[in-house]
Amino acid sequence: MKTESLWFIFLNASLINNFVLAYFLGICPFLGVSGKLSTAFRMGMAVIFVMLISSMAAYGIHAFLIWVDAPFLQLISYIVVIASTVQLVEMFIKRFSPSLFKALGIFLPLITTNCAILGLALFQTNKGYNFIESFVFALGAGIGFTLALVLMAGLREKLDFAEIPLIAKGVALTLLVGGILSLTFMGFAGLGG
Amino acid sequence: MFKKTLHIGTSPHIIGGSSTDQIMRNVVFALLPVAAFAVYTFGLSALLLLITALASCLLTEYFLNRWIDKSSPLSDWSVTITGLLYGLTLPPHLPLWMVFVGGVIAVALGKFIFGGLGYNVFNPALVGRAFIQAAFPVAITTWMAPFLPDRFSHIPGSTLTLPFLKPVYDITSGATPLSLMKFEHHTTDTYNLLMGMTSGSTGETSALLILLGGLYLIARKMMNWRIPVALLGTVYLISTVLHWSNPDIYPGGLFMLFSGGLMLGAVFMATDMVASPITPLGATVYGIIIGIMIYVIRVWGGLPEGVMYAILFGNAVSPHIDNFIRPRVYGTGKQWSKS
Amino acid sequence: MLFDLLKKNPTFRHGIHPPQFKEDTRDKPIRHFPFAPVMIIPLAQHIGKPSVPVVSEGQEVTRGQMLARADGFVSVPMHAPASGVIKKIGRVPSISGKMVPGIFLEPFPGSSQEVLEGKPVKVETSTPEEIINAIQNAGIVGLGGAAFPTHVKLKIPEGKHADTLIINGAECEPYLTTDHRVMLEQAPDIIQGVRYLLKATGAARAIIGIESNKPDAAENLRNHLPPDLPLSVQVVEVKYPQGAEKMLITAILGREVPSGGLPIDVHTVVVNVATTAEIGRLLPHGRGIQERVITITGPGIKKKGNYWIPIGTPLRYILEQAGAEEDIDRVFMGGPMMGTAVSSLDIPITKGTSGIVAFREEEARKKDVKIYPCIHCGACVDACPLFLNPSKLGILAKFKDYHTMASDYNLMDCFECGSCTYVCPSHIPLVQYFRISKLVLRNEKAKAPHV
Amino acid sequence: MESKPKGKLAGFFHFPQGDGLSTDEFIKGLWRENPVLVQVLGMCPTLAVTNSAINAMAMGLATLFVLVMSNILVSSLRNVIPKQVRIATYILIIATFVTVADYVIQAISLDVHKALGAFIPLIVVNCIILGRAEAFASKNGVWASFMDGLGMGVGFTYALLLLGFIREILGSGSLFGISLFADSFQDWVIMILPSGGFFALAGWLLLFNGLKLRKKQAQPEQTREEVLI
Amino acid sequence: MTVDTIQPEKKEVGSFKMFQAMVGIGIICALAIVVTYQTTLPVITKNKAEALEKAIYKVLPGAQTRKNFQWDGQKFSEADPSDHSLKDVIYTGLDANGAMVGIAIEARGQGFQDAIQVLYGFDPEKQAIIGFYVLDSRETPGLGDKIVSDAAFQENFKALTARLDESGKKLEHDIQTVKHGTKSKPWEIDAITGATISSKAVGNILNHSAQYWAPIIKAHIDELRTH
Repeated sequence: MKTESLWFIFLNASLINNFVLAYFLGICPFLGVSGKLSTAFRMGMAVIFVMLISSMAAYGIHAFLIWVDAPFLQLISYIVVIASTVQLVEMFIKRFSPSLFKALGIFLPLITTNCAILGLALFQTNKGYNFIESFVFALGAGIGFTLALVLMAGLREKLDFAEIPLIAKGVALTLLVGGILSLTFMGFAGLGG
Repeated sequence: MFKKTLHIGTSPHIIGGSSTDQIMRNVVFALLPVAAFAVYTFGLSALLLLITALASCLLTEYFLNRWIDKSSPLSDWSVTITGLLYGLTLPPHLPLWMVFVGGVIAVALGKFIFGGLGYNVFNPALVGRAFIQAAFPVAITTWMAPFLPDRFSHIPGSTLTLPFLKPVYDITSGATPLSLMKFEHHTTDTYNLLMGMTSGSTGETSALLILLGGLYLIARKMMNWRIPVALLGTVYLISTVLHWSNPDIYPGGLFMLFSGGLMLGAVFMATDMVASPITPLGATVYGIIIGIMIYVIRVWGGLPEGVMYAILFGNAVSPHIDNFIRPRVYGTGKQWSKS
Repeated sequence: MLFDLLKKNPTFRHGIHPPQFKEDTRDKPIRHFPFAPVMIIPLAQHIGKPSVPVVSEGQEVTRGQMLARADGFVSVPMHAPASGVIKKIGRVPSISGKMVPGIFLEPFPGSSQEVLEGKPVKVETSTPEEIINAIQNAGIVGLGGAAFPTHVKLKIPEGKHADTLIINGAECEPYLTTDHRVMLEQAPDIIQGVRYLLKATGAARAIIGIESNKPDAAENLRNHLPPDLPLSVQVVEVKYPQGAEKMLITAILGREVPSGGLPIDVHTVVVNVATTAEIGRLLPHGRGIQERVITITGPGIKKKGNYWIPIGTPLRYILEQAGAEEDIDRVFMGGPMMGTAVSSLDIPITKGTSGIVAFREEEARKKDVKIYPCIHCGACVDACPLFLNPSKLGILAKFKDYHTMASDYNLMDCFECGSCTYVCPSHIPLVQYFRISKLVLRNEKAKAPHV
Repeated sequence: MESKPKGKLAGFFHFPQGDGLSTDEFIKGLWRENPVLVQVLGMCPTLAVTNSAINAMAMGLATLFVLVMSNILVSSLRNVIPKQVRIATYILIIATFVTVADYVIQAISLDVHKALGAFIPLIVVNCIILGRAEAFASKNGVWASFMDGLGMGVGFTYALLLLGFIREILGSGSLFGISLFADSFQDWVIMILPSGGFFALAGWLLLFNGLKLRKKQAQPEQTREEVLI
Repeated sequence: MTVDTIQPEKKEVGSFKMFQAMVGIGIICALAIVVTYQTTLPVITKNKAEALEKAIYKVLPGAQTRKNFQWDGQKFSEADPSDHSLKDVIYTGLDANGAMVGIAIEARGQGFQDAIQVLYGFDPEKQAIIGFYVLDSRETPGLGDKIVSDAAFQENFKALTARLDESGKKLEHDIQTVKHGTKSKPWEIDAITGATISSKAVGNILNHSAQYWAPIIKAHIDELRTH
């Protein structure tokens, strides 16, 4: 018996338990591509896109694995499917929208090793979401990821012009800002309840 | 005979307006009545708390700056504001060791790490407060009733808790107006809120004194009035409209304005110049965003009070506001483009 | 009465209100100044190519005689400020601190200093080209401080036209009252100048813009308005930098000069009021410019006032005559907002010098204050008349990101009025940063191979 | 780095005991190229599961296991795997060992498995493992790869433990679940919250930055900046 | 980090060889997984069953064994106790004599931080909740997580009325969380001070779940007993 509404699933994935700031999923791109706002935003868009597709794919695989009774293949099939989905999406975009490919292209291969995508697939399975719930969950997760990335990028662009003490330069500073952002997002706890 | 050497320098050769340390000093002045009232309301524990908060912030600033060989960091008064504001946001009988920890965090993490004055992307006092809130959630949500008869003779045991130990409360705790509203659907009288006759954080109870301090700063042009006006206006507007639609669920506008840390946050926290947008329109948008966030967290979220988180969120958004809201530069734009 | 209070004079948005300090000199009529024993005449007193000497060392010259000719269109000739003898043609000290080409002239003591007359130019019978040539020959440059050759502005480029001529009598710089006095004392000259200018530019109307702190000047000019001339007086708000061309155009006409463009792009020509008076005075006699009105003021000056001073008079001589205190510490040529601090008193005043302000040490020290980091208070944003973001520009300059400054934040539009520096509570030398940044970018551009 | 394979299974029979090179492969992961503290890789498990020492330990060991096993397998098959499909193959191999680790942990302790949640499967996308397979194991012999995997794994584990220690001691007043202080100890709840993860790792990085800076203090400023991560 | 390392090929590798290599590795992997799965499965199943039973016996005091029943929308049917993938499963707890002490039901709903997953014991005779256990929660340590341990809070669930009304379709009184110290009715839950949201979440979860299951259990109680 579950009482989570779709709205709560969305808020939960995007704000309350933001993938980056509460689950640390996708920390690598969070630290890596959050230096510039334009890059961060495009990366976020690419992630939302891939998340939606791979979430649907993972839902299908999970149903299939239950049907053939082979739960132990879950991880392997998820990772394979995500990798090939990303590959397919890349080819598809390249074929049909070169401008979109130009904007998102270089991020797509990076997404394969983005744990947020695999994490999404695993979480939705663990939580037993149905198809629509999975979709909403993926959308929320993607938007939350983009939000965290974009906020971080804005702050980092501002901090590029700050007299950071030598000792805090680099990853340490980014982590500290991430920590404060994570504190900030604690304010969303209980939303939708 | 004239001097052999004249001073040179580039224009302008005169400067006007107030200086940074003057602005900061005036903010401190504006906060003093609030602090005094806090001591009057909550007694010795509030006094000790404010002193500890100030001391921890000042000491941290002093030693960290000495460590990296930056000179006279205290003379700009900014850290004094941080210390005072930070202290005013804490519940009055919080153990002093927690107050100290938060003060160190506020300055070290909220200010020093970003390069000190002028570079803190978040309001340092709120960073310290948010840290304490997350670290000691129980202690920071236990409130003391105001105007206890023995408040000037008795220091609550919790205040003097030894470092790293849990506080033990020996004093009547009081519920804040907001938690009364949220969990018991009981709204407090606006007059009491305005005058500060309620329990709450040390410095947030008297909305009136905070407003007066704000008006003083606005009159002296040391504060961007757009931020508090937009913020308070937004909260008032949303709550009035929703209250009108369903008075049982949604509290009224005046109650929302004068309860909790909203007034202190809107007047003294959100207006932290460094962490807020620089353009007039940007400041307005920033105020509106924080206002909406406060309402959402207070009414639909899980916390009775959301001002701190809303302002931190506003701080995080403000670089984007500055990026996207820029005044049209003179002589640019469609109608003035060269034909 | 109440209506008057509500009625606001037109102005531009933003800007600052520095204290005026004009009381000391605004009521002092313009007086003549004695000739210095030696005059120093740099050949480049204007923007553009320096003039070329046409006299030789030891030659005797008459006051008003041409000493050097214009070298091309963007250049003006130089005339003798006094009758005397050319001592030397060589290098003279200048305001920049460098030695520049110039002429030393020793006036004849006791000479009547009669000014040489030339070929008169009549408004009624001259073509616009003739008037423009005459203005160039008179050696006239913008007397407001820019020293840009006036005739260049008047020459309307192909395909453009001017509908309005604005006479700039705003004089927004603190301390300075030269234009104020000129408007009070030389109204007929100004009217005459406007006639020449209207003819030269083909503009349909002329408007004299005056800040509201000079009501007597506005009144005086209104009284002198001839019925046959499409000339009017417009009082504008007291605000710095109201006297900047762009700001005055916006205040009076509501037009904005496009970024990177000139007033003529919005069909306007702006000429300083003292320049106009000079045109009206010199052209009917075919004379060249040999002296100008200068305000000598500041806390370090005892005999504050407005003086006719021959061009080329050394600063030290002026200060001695004006009774400067011995402990003056800073001397500015021009106003305190945009003028230049001089490093030596041996330099001469030039055509562009509108005022001399001397500070003693106690006034000067006010500027040596502690610089704090930018606290994003937004005062500069509220001050910048061009709606730039000096705060962001300042931070970018500090981190030497000059290209972003120009590409994203319109650095090149800044005309260095200094309002941002004036208001900055952290005392960051913003406009100074911008000057350096612009210089760096210009040098870079000059070095870059042309495509 | 490049060893010269003579036969298909050359590396298998080459056990250069006491070889300075292999020791170096091991030691570099501990400090010089520590995956967490120096290369700042594999952040997601680093921050997510280190709210207690036991979780950190379990995660570290699981990663160590996968790292060593996949390194061994990849390096022993390095001459068989065609270049075009190598990444796919590596992922397959890694996913296999992760699945194995997942089930083993589940068998050992359900509680630990529950605490680590989805983060064990997520070892698959830990950049360290794929990174070592691609950058080291695919080019080096089995013994060296084993040492490399072991070094990196141990380095990863102890970095996780450093985080786990500080977070558990402060956040819960205990270590490996054993209470350290009297009951009256005030827990710093933030340390076991997500933001505490950020702060704790940042804290260690600051500490190491500080140590490095101190070492380089004699050098001019320019180079001092370069040593920072 | 791996995508940019594609080096120019020295020699062409035939697709057959690629295929061969992939299949070979695939077989090795499959072998490894299957062996592990087979070895660990019994242990894991046992562990899971133990964990579940521990929880069930906790919420159903006196129970010694349990049975799984699956609800397919029409009726209950006994399910394989080792199969953890089934949905809509409830557990009956039996005492030493094989008599049913109650029914354990899993429920989940939104809490303060994240979803809270609970197991509660329902006594169809008394029509009351008789036990409560938190399976999973991420509530704030020190505050919200008191729902797991707080003794006074647990006391609420010793006998929490969930009686059906006359129609038999819904509860007579909604299960409700009230402010700490104001519990006056048997269907009310006394909240934890300072953790009102989490307490309310528990109340909501129980109410939702009981509203759903109580009528079904009442109508099909025989199916649960006969087995």
